[in-house]
Amino acid sequence: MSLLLPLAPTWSLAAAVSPADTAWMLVATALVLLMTPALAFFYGGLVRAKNVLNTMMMSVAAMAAVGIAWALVGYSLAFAPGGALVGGLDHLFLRGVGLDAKGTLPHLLFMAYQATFAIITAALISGAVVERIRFGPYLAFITAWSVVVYAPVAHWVWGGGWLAKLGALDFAGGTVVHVNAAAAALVAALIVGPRRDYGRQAQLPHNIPFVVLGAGLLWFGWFGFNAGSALAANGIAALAFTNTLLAPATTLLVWMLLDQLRSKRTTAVGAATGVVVGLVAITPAAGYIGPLSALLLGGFAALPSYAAILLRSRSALDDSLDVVAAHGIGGTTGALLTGVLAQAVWGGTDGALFGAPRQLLWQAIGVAAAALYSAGASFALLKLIGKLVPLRPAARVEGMGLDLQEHGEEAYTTGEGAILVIPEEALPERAPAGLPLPAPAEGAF
Amino acid sequence: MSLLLPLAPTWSLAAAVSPADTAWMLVATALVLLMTPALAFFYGGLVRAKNVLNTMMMSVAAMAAVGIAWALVGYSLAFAPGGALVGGLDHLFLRGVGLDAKGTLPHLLFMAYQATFAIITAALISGAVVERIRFGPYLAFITAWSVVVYAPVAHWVWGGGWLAKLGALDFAGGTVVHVNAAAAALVAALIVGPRRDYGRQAQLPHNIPFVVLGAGLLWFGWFGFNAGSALAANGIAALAFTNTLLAPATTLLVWMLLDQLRSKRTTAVGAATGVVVGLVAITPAAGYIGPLSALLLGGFAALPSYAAILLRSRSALDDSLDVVAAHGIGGTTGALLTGVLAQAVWGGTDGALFGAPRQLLWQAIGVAAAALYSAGASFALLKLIGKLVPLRPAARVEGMGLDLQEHGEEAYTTGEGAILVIPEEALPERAPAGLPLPAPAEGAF
Amino acid sequence: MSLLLPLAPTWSLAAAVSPADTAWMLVATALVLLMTPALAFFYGGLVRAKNVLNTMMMSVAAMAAVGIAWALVGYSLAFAPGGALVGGLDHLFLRGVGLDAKGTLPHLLFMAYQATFAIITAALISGAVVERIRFGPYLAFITAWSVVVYAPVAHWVWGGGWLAKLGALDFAGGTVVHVNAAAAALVAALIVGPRRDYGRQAQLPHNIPFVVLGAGLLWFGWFGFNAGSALAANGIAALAFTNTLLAPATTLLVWMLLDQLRSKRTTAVGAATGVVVGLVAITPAAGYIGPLSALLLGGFAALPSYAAILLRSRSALDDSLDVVAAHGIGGTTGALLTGVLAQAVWGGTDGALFGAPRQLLWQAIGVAAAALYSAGASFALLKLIGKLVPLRPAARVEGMGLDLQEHGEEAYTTGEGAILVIPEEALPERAPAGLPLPAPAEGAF
Amino acid sequence: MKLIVAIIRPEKLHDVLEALFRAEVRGLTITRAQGHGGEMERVETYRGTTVKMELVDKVRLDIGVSDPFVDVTVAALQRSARTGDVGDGKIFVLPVEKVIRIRTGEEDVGAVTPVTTG
Amino acid sequence: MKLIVAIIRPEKLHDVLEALFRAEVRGLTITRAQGHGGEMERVETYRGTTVKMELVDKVRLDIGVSDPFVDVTVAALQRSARTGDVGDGKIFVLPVEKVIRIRTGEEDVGAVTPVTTG
Amino acid sequence: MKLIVAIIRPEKLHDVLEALFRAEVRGLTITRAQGHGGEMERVETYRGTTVKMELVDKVRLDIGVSDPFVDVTVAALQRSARTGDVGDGKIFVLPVEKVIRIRTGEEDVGAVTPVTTG
Ligand SMILES: Nc1ncnc2c1ncn2[C@@H]1O[C@H](COP(=O)(O)OP(=O)(O)O)[C@@H](O)[C@H]1O
Ligand SMILES: Nc1ncnc2c1ncn2[C@@H]1O[C@H](COP(=O)(O)OP(=O)(O)O)[C@@H](O)[C@H]1O
Ligand SMILES: Nc1ncnc2c1ncn2[C@@H]1O[C@H](COP(=O)(O)OP(=O)(O)O)[C@@H](O)[C@H]1O
Repeated sequence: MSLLLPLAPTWSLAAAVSPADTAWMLVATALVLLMTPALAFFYGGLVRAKNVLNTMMMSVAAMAAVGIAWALVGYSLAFAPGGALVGGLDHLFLRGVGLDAKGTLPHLLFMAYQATFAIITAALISGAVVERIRFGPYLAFITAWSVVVYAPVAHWVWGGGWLAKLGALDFAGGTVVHVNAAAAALVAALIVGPRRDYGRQAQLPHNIPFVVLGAGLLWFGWFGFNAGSALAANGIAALAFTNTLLAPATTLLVWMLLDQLRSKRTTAVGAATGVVVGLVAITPAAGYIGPLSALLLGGFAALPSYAAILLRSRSALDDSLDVVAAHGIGGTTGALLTGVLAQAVWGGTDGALFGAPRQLLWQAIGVAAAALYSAGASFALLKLIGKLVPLRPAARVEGMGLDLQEHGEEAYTTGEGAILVIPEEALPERAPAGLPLPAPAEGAF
Repeated sequence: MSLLLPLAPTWSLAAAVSPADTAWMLVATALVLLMTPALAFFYGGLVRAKNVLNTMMMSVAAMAAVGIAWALVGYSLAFAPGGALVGGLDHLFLRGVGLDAKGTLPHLLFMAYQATFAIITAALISGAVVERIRFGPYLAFITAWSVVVYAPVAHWVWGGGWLAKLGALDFAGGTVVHVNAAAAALVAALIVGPRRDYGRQAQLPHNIPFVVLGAGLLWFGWFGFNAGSALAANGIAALAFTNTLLAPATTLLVWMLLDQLRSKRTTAVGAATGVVVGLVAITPAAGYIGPLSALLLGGFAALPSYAAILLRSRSALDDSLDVVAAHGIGGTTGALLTGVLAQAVWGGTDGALFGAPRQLLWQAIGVAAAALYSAGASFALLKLIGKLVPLRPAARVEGMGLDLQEHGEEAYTTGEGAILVIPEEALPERAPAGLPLPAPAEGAF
Repeated sequence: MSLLLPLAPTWSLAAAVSPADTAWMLVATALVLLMTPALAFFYGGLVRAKNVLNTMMMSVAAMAAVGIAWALVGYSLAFAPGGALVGGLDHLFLRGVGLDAKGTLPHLLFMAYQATFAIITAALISGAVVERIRFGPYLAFITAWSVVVYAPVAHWVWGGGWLAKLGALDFAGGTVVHVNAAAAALVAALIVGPRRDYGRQAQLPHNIPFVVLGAGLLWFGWFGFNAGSALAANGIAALAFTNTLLAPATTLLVWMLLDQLRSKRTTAVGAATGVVVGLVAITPAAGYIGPLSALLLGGFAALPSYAAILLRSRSALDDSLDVVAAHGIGGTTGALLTGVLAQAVWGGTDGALFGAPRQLLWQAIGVAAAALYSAGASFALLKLIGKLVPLRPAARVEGMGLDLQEHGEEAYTTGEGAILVIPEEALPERAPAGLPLPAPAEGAF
Repeated sequence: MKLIVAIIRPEKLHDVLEALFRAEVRGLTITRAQGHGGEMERVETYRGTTVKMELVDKVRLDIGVSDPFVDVTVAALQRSARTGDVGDGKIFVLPVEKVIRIRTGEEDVGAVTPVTTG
Repeated sequence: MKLIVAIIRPEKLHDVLEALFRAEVRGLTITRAQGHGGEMERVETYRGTTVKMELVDKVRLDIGVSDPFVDVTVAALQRSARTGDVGDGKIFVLPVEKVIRIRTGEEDVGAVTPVTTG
Repeated sequence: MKLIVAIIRPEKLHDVLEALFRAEVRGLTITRAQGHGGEMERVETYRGTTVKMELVDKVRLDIGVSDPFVDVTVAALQRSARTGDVGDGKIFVLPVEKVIRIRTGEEDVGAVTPVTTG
């Protein structure tokens, strides 16, 4: 009780809370939360059946660990009044975060909305190290990362930090979310090292419909991500929404064309990837550029990411699910094009194409700063964790698949050849109902 | 026409309808409806492949039968003005339920929102009797149960009945939905009896990704369930929303730790279960307690349900998908902790920890009353139905799986060895297009 | 830049935009977009495993091609001020479509909402020609169709065209969407011709849970489709919402009864189909009829579609996934019953049952006009495309499944027997990281 | 007694079953298999990765027959499973020492003559 | 050496494995299969289409045993796999020329006696 | 003619195929199987239930070879499938009375020499 009392709130419902904005942001928050299970399917379908549960758990567990870390610490570091580099400690343990208005929203709802961003960002990293990192160290890493890296970078851009002051534009997180996560993913892939059979054996997606499902739900949730970043049910939200519809459409179209040109086949995995790349690229620009610009941006953004995937798969870098190509390159393309295509008339400031070439520089600085800080801190965190516990399982475990060793389960079982283990330990308090089972007849009553 | 006319509405659009609240509750209702297909996947993944369609149909069919029963009868018994025990008949056949305001919502929307609760509550019961109950009797049971049990109990708490008067707190249905369904599930499992191979053979989940999908969609939908129970887009909704994000996060974390301690493996099925238990436990408390309390409540709620699952699986009680452990124990834990942690300052009345120990008693009375009534009435209903038709299929059918016998389908087929049956009956009215097929060439035109 | 500048918007945020309506319509738009991936699963589960990716891509690609065509051309043809038959060119390339109000919504949001309708309508057609049409010609067809057929027909009813003037009622698109798509589907099935093994070999759904998932997500998304068609968060939206809950419930119930009568089995595929038929049938009526009428309409609508499926499967018409029976017959039943059951007191004009028999005629004219125009134009488009490229793959490809040939992938792989192909082309710019792989050790750093 | 093992194309299974039933061969067991032979290899692409699929889906039939039935069975198989393209499959005839029907304990010829109930 | 091939009902696999283990037969390989024999045909319905399923799920066991073990193995199989209804399956005993344990290169009898580690 | 049946670890399939191709053995059929032998048992947990998995995933290869090829095939298999840990699998060599290539009707040696098209 002593823990709870000092935090007891003292506000009355502020008049400044807008019911309509609250209505929209309740939904937007739910939509962004859904993106994490969606990611579990996008990633889970891409790995082999023996690692699908492990891969899904890498996203699911982020909802627990990162969510809690955000509420207790991360939110304060990102959004409590603070300096240029990091927020203050005023909101530690949600102190002062209640139902009074932050903007036009109940403060708690704003916190919850931002929590869903922290969760999905951390979960994105997993794609670079699937099928070969131990679950415990992974979870420790992304949780620490969400506090040490994500929260400060969010502060830089959205919490009034130095990038906000500089004027770097990042509507919904091209830099904060995607470049940031991709830099961590790159470092993680390098430190953890490639899968033992990488480059020797084909590692094929075990369930492509799951990949499509994940991409579909990601697109759906991304409307909350981008249009929700307006933090209100207004025209900017409508603009961001429309751009989130149009940009991935052109990315998808161009991706299918590139696939067709390269291999005469428009792959479904490619289509799902193209959608995600388009969503990533429009993220920083969504509320700042017009819809025609969004069509252009989406189409253009396909090229560097497509090339990056081709290069990566011929390289020794086992960024297994192409986090760098999709989120790093895609996020960078989007952030830079925001600096080109932004228009004051649509709600941003003008970009390079509209008379303010300097904006491009601010964008580049934002990307570089986030990438460098994230890479450096991720390196330090992973090295530290790697000192304490091994990051990778034994070769035998990796061969058998992580589902069995880390989670004690198989994703798809028939139960054939499974023998029930009767627990030896007696259960005195329930002995009468215990084993051996008195095979109860139908209608036991 | 005579049926429709007397019901013709006579209102004009009331000024009291709030567009913002309507906007949120439209979405909240859709979210709660989605929970029923989500449950179909949560449950469907946990059974064996030969019973997955049957298990899914147990949820899907509830959307038809219970939805209709609710509109015609149940809604009136729950929410029409009435006595302490049951509502009146004023809204029978939706009489008087139109577009004028009930609170700040169009009355019909309030009815629809409550309908989705009735549907999911009835569908929850199925988890206790999967893989062995005949489809017809099952559907008859849950439909009758939704009218005879769910509607009155909803009236007790939300319709102005005796529990509301007593002051029992149940924000979104810990008692009305979860304890209520679990009591029925327990009785159903006992009356129907265990699966014939229960305790002899391992019965493993056939598709754990489906379980994860179900849990993910349930969490998503549960925001409509809990935050929608504020019936408005306001601070209470924001509070309930945030608690619905935080409480399951700690339940999930604690559940993974318990798994780790017990078996050195953090199972994915366990994670999905933990999420659901956390969601159940926060349900009665969501709009009454602060977010830090929600973190505590969520973490604590893992313990009794985890223990209950261990005990159940060592007992002769074949509550196949642990409805009692997850919803009964989880709902009871949540209801009691609501009585402990509620704070007037967050919108409820104070609980035991904040000076009103008596609240705990009201909570216990609420749980006990709902459980006893539900158990008793379920017993009577199942015995009655069991007198009319057999509840269980023949042993051979149970062995082959219910999909084949009850639904005439297999979930996953290759079509190998399937021979088309040409229907003997002639189809005179369409003879020219009928069989035998004149193998049409491409470009028939 | 010259392309973007003339389109630069000149409005200020209009006072007429309603935040609450905007909040609801942001969500409604996202919900309708989700229907397209949902359809990918509904259709994808019904085909054989060798064609599931192709079938899913037929929906996914519509989000790209039709979405872009709509923004650039289709929207203007449907909704720019124009004549009785087609809209004008004022909104070509989104000119004049900005953030000022169209009704109470930001104009762009209205455009985006309508875009999602165009996408799903075009994707519906694919069900008639799955497993045997080449991907390129298919995509060309539906894209052209969305401009040449969908946009004008939408104009007739919703854009102030001749059907609107006539007084034909179509709340959310029974005629514009479902009858329209079904007529195109019928023609496409006839021109493309039946699958080579149609009528000789059983073609069974490969994954019925996917079908259930698709139907569940479709129902969820359909709330955005029907209740969103009120274009506001008001009583009409609530009415449409409630009807979208109740009508499919009775369709589903009646469908299960028909299944039970016919084969003593209530199939899950049947249940999913019944839900979709109910949703289709209530679409034109959703905001015009009372909830009891919706229950009647839903129940009745099961009959003609059920019969149509039985007839079709005994005929030579390989409308593979019964687009005609579900959307054509279902949409026609709904459109006609709208003319019977509509009530001015619920927000429409009165139908035949309430004193205005003529309404039934307007409805029939609407259906007939849409069906005829769609069929004729589809015939012309497909013949044209068929002149340029073959519509069908070689028999061998059809036998192997289209996933391999058109998309170069298999939906479910184990990777066994897959040999990595080392690309011969050198990658000079990345030579150091290139192959042969220097099998990097763990902890490469 | 012989055990005839046939590897065929999955798309031919339907025809093969029909041919066998017509030849009065009514007991058999099938297994899904994958084969490698002289067939053209399939190329698939997953993101940047291109793979050659060395294995092609096949169906394996195991048919226990009494000696006089060997030739008709083989003939029925050959007729119905043939397309003429590389990849049609093989038939192996293996010697069997004993066949037992589990239900009755009948041996050999008695064991492989099905009792129809359907 | 003999190779015993048994086709059984999947729902009996559990009992069969238990019976074999009790009979000291501990090395075996199983495959999921589908069979056709005298069993009643199942009818399924998919939308308007009604199909007869000619094939029923079965499990196939391959058990390499030394000659003295043939009879106990067959007996264990027969006892444990039997339900008495049509469809119980068959047992084939095939001659084997050689068995090799891959790990050690041991041949024949030595090759089929498992070394337990668990 | 002989039919070589090998049970191997799935993770070794890649190496085994390569070794066989290098030994000029190019016709074969594989089936996914599950085996029981001396391997350590795996324990899995599903909610409160703990189960021992008695069966381990394996791959079965069926390779029809002419008599002179038996030894090279067996040697290639043994070399490539071996890890040295319990569970590597077995090789059975079965006598075959006749092999037929369905496409051409060729018998025996002629039937098992693939014609490459790819
Ligand atoms: N020696 C063999 N042993 C076992 N199976 C074989 C052998 N050769 C071919 N097969 C099987 O037969 C299939 C077709 O053989 P292939 O040589 O490609 O065609 P064909 O028999 O028409 O020349 C292969 O995919 C494989 O499953
Ligand atoms: N001649 C055969 N060759 C191979 N397998 C067979 C043969 N006859 C039956 N089987 C297998 O045994 C199963 C049961 O056989 P069936 O004749 O139906 O029952 P029973 O053996 O009880 O008379 C079949 O499903 C099939 O898998
Ligand atoms: N007697 C047998 N008959 C058929 N298959 C067997 C037999 N013994 C072992 N196997 C197969 O070989 C695999 C490995 O055998 P095991 O005895 O565990 O290892 P090892 O051969 O290395 O001693 C088993 O999983 C099983 O599939």
